[in-house]
Amino acid sequence: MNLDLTAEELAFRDRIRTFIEAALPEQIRNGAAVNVASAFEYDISHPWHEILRDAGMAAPGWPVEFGGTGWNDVEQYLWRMEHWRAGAPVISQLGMRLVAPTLLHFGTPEQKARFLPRILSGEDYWCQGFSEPGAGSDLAALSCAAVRDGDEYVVNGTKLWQTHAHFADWMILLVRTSSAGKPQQGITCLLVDMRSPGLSIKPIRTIGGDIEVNEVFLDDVRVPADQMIGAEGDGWSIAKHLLSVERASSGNAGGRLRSNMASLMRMLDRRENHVPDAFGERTLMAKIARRAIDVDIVEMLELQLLQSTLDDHAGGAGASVIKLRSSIVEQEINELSLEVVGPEVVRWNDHRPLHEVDAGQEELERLAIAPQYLNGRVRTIFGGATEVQLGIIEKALQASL
Amino acid sequence: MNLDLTAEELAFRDRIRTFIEAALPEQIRNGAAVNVASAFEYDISHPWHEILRDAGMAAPGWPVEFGGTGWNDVEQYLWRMEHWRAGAPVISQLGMRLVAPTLLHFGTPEQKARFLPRILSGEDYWCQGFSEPGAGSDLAALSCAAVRDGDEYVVNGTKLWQTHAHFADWMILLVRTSSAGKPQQGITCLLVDMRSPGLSIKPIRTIGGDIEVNEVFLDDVRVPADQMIGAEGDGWSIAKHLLSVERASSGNAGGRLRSNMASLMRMLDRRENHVPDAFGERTLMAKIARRAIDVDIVEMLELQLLQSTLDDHAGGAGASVIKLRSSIVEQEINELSLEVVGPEVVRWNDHRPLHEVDAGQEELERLAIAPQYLNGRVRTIFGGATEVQLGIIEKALQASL
Amino acid sequence: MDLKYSSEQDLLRDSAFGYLSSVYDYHARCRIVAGKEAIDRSIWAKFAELGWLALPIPEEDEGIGGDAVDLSVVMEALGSRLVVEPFLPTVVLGAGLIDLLATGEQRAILAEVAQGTAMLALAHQERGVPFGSPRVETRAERSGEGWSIRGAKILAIGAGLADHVLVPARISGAIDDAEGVGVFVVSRGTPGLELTEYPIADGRRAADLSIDIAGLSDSALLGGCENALPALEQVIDKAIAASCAYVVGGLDMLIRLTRDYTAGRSQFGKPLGRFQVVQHRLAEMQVKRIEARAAMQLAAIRCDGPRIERIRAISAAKVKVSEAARYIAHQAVQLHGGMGLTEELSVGTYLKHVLTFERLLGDTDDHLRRYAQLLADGRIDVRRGLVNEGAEA
Amino acid sequence: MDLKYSSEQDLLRDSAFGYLSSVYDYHARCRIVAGKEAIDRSIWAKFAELGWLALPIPEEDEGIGGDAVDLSVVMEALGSRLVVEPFLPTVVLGAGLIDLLATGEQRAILAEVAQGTAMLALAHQERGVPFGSPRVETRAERSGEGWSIRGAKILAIGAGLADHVLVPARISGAIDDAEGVGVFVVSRGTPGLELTEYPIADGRRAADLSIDIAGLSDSALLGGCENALPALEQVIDKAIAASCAYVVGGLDMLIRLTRDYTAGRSQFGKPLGRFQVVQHRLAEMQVKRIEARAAMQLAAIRCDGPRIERIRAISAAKVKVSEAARYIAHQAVQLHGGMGLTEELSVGTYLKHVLTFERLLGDTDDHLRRYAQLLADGRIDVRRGLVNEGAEA
Repeated sequence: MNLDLTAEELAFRDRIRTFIEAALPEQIRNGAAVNVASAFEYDISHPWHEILRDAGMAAPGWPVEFGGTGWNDVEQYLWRMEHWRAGAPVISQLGMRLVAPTLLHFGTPEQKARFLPRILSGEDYWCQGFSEPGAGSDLAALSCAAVRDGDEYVVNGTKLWQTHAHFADWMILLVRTSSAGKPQQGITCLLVDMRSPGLSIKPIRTIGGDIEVNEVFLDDVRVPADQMIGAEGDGWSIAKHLLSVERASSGNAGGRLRSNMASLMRMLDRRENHVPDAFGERTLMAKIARRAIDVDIVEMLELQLLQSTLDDHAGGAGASVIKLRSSIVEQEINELSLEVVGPEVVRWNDHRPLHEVDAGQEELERLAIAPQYLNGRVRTIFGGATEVQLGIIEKALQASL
Repeated sequence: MNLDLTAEELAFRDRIRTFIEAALPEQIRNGAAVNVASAFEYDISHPWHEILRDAGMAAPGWPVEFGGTGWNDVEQYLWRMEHWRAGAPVISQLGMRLVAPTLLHFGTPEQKARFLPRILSGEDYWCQGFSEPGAGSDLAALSCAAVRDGDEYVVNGTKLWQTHAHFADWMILLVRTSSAGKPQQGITCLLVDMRSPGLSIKPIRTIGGDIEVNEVFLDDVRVPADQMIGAEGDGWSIAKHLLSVERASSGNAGGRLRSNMASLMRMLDRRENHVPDAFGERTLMAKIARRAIDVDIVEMLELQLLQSTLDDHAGGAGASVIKLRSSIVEQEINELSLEVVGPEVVRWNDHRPLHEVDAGQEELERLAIAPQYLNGRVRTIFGGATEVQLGIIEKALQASL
Repeated sequence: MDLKYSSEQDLLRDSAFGYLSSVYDYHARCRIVAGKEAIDRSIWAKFAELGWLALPIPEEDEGIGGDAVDLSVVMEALGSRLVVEPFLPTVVLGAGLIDLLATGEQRAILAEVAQGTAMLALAHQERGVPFGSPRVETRAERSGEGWSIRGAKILAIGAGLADHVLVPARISGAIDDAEGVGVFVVSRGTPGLELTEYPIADGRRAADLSIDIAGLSDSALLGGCENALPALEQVIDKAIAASCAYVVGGLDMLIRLTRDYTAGRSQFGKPLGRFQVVQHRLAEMQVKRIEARAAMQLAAIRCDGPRIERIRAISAAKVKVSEAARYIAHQAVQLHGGMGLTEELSVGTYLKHVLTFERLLGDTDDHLRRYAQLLADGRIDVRRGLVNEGAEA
Repeated sequence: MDLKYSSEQDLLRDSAFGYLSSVYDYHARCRIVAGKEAIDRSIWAKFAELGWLALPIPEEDEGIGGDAVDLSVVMEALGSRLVVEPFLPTVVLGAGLIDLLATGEQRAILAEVAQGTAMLALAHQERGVPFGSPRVETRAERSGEGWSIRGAKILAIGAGLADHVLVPARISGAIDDAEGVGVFVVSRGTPGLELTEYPIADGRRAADLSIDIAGLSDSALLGGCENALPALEQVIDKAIAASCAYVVGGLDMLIRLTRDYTAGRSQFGKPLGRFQVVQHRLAEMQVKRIEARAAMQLAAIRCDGPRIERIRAISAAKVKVSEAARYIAHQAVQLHGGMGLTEELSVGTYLKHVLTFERLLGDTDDHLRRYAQLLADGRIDVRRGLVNEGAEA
């Protein structure tokens, strides 16, 4: 066993590190550093998307014929690590990482041709329409209904927690087309133009002060039937596939956590006029060590997953273990950051996005710590709550030898 | 609100403190300090029982006509605190604190006259016969059966976890006399002479190396019907009453925990040749502070229970909160004691009781730390496991306003 | 030994919870916080009317002469609704410090507080000074008959509202000396006092002070005292005890909200509240709340007692209440799912208050260190129980 | 980058788990521990036959020349059965230190170890010396052509069995100097070497050494080296990595035992394993085991690399494995109910091993401090990932 890069991999790493350093505008880097919502702000991630697109590197994971780079798993891993290291934002989370893989797997040639190029170019920005007020972790309970009417579906219902729906051009929507049989049956997947008549959006403010998620109301929204993915009733298996892709790709968690740790260390270095108190300082350093160790181990788990050795020991639930641990470790780093900054972390500025506030970058980074902590509580709730992951891990344990 | 003692209470406290200091032999105190089982060894607690009996103070909680002292709740509390403070053992756990209250509440005048004086004098030593291999926390599942045969019951079955059964003269036994109706029905409570033909005992060694609990086999054991408490089928309500007495009296937890902390502080003071490492020492002291705070709060909860104000805020589950917390805090103190002693805590001596080992008291106290930690794991299992207490507390929360 | 509320305290409790539940629901609080001053002065007037503002003020100063337990009763009620009006800075910190130090005419402020006509704030925090440190960089110097003061303070809660700000400043000695510090009363509008006000995470407001004042009158120095740090320590300890009560009031609310939400919300075909892990989580929250409440009451009882026992109880309470509050608020958010993370429900606002509570007036590590020092010095004896054993023991 | 076992390692793993499961069940272990020597020499001979004892020994010393990952494979299997034979002291510590330091004739011991004819022990611990401290009180002095040694050591695991004990002693310098320490090979029966043997909590045996030896030959000093502390640090780090693998092997067993016990045992009318809190507890145990296993593998990979990255991985593993092991062992006992607390089941014995593992070779705080020091010195950069980036980075 070893953790060495080959000469080719090293050269690749150097090449992309150099590229990112040269291509990433300071303004975007600074904005990303004070991003307090879960997803990167549209006005940070979109310009970076355009830069990557122009460099032909917007969609490393896609097949080459659709604009992918042809990089292997290790190269994609290095690409993501270098992103975090440089402080670059993650682009077009929904379109690139959820919608595109779904289209690639389930879409018709026409759908691929119609939608993929516009995702790649950044022309279309996507959101998801899965959760509902009564169906969060339990998707099978969804009730937003679509009725076939000629060549169209007519959709009525309410969706909740649509990240960046207020920026989106399209939504990947789950609807109920039949209430017969098990609740998992009768779910269908549609692609909806956000400008459709009858569709309206209510932004929801988070406790961190951000407008990131929305409630989306569909009132007799008409969706052409050729915007259905798969067949009627295929929605459940499409959603399951998509969520497993999401879980597996929720990384590069190690890189994200390292970037959180780097921010914490910056806070530590910047404390002004700190009366030296050797014991308090060293106590804090031991706590930081504890978190640094956790990050090392999350990264090791990710590398094991990348090398397909993790699931041997996790009964196939490796991605769940990483999701569970990385979300908790992130929250613990956030808590420690509060402690590192000390009393002044309670200062609050209501304006969002925070990078628009007229203040120095150091002050903005400090102002970001409390809302990052607050919004960060979502990590153990969304994308499969901790309780759901534990259930998956236990089932895998029971099924293993 | 205040935590002041009245002048009378102070005088009482001084009197019993002086009494215990004078009456407690060093040998018993030393033995108690290295007691590694859950209950105090018979050869430590019994001589102390005789001393207290001769002083008329063996049964403070009993009615005066049966030999009680007539002390009020506060006085009994102080009595127990002073016991822990002095390092005196707890006497005759089962007889004094479980069998006697049960007899006082449910027994016939004949039963009281027959059994109570011999419990008080120490002539009879008691054990319980509740748990079974298939019925631990879930007493309703018990299957040890008794069949009426004239003036006797004939008992067949197996009991498990009988503390000190190998020293006991009598056992308070729960048996199934009917399998009709709900499993809680058809349970009956009998008092069994441990010398009865057909009764045999298999001692069980704990991971701490002690023989403290036993398996008890009953093979056609004949029990006179006048040794039944209450009527046939009353067993469930008797057991419930008895367990609630046990839970409420599982204190004085505060005193017990303080005595654990005192032992930890002795270990700290005694470390030989310790290279001063200010940071390590202070880190340890902060951990000790954490545990000392927990002890303060458990004691405060006990005082609130004593003053009947705890249950207002715990929906009647105050005793469960104390049981849950005191057992966990005790385990955490045990873990910290391992850390305080350091590597040498791994030294092991197999002989039990430990106080018989030919070594200095300080060495014995150090040898006691690891087995106390190991056996101490029982605290969250027996007497109502943590999981059971959480269930009780949640039910109380649901029922509260 | 008496751990029951007196009948007066029971009445006070009923009245406090009753009044606040009628005027201070979450939406009312949101409206108040969004307002210009971020407080509601009519509610403040009602506090005065109800006697709450007079509670800890001695009878001879036109107050009620209540003790720290009385105060904890009101604080618990205020915390259950996350009341933002400046009760802590005005009544506990401000009036508390004046009561401890002030003499003669200076004490007249106490009556103004009691009547609701004056609000106060304490500006003791300086940038980067750890909890419990005697370090004071702000300097006061004699100038003629009066004083001039120069320095800077941060995070003075409620200072933007205050009619008088209390400013500790060093009169003599080195920057870290335990002695030589006095507390000055600086009234709103005093030339050379500049306030920069800003919100803090839980919606209350604080201010940073830039101080360059000349010609402050001699009577501005409370009690003429040049050794005020012990009184400052004492009043901060009282504020910690009061803050603990405030948080504990919120924890009760959080647990009820979570219990009721999980009872009503179904997932995977049954109410969340019927999942065993949710039930045990609720029970763990309840256990921590009950412990926090015991710690808070012990702190209130010890507030006015001897220093060592006071510190023992106050630091214990800060540690226990912080731990309980963080756990309960996190779990409340978690069990509310996404809804707990929106401003539509009050849950997240309690979490925001817990965030500020944890960081202000010394964090958990600060208080563990303070407690550990007393243990190491043998001034806390772990064998000693909580019951006061009289002089002998 | 390669995190898969090689095919040789897969074979080794199958053979190790296979052999031990056939001869080393819990009852067999109990019998061995109760015996006079507390080991089974026929099993040791089989270890030699299987090549395990030769595993880390260089080929030129008649060994196999395996790396730390090979070693971790065997250690994991040994730990799954809590094997008491002195593999760690003989092969990892003893042969490991000889390999690092010995020259010429001294290396002949390695072949004896490989063949199973010599057992070794390392006696480095002195009373009250913290982990990582360079303090060595035992003194070695030149006497004619050889050496005399005086001092005392404690807690030398397996020393009672050892044919040769390795004894670090100070040759020059002050008691805490980083240099001036050599390691001496002292053979069983050397006059002036007194061993007091005793069991430790998990059933293995250790000994305290009282040393007053004169006339030890010149060749007793390994490699003639008077600056052996770096090698000692390195071999202790290897032993920590190996111990972590041993513990992780046990954790897998504990989780299976607990899963199967809770599946079979009914309470309140259904199997314990169908209670959601039990299910989630099992999942938490599994998560911690998987993390511990990742930490253990990282430690094995880093064992032979540069010092800082080695320490980073070794201390991380000690911290993570300790935490995981304590949690898993506690919960395994808890979920077994009373049965977990008896010697009738193996569960408690794993807990006893966890107890010794946590306390020996530096505890969690020691390792956090070691890691924190490197962080504070800027020698660990939290932005650097685990992948070796070559010389440039």
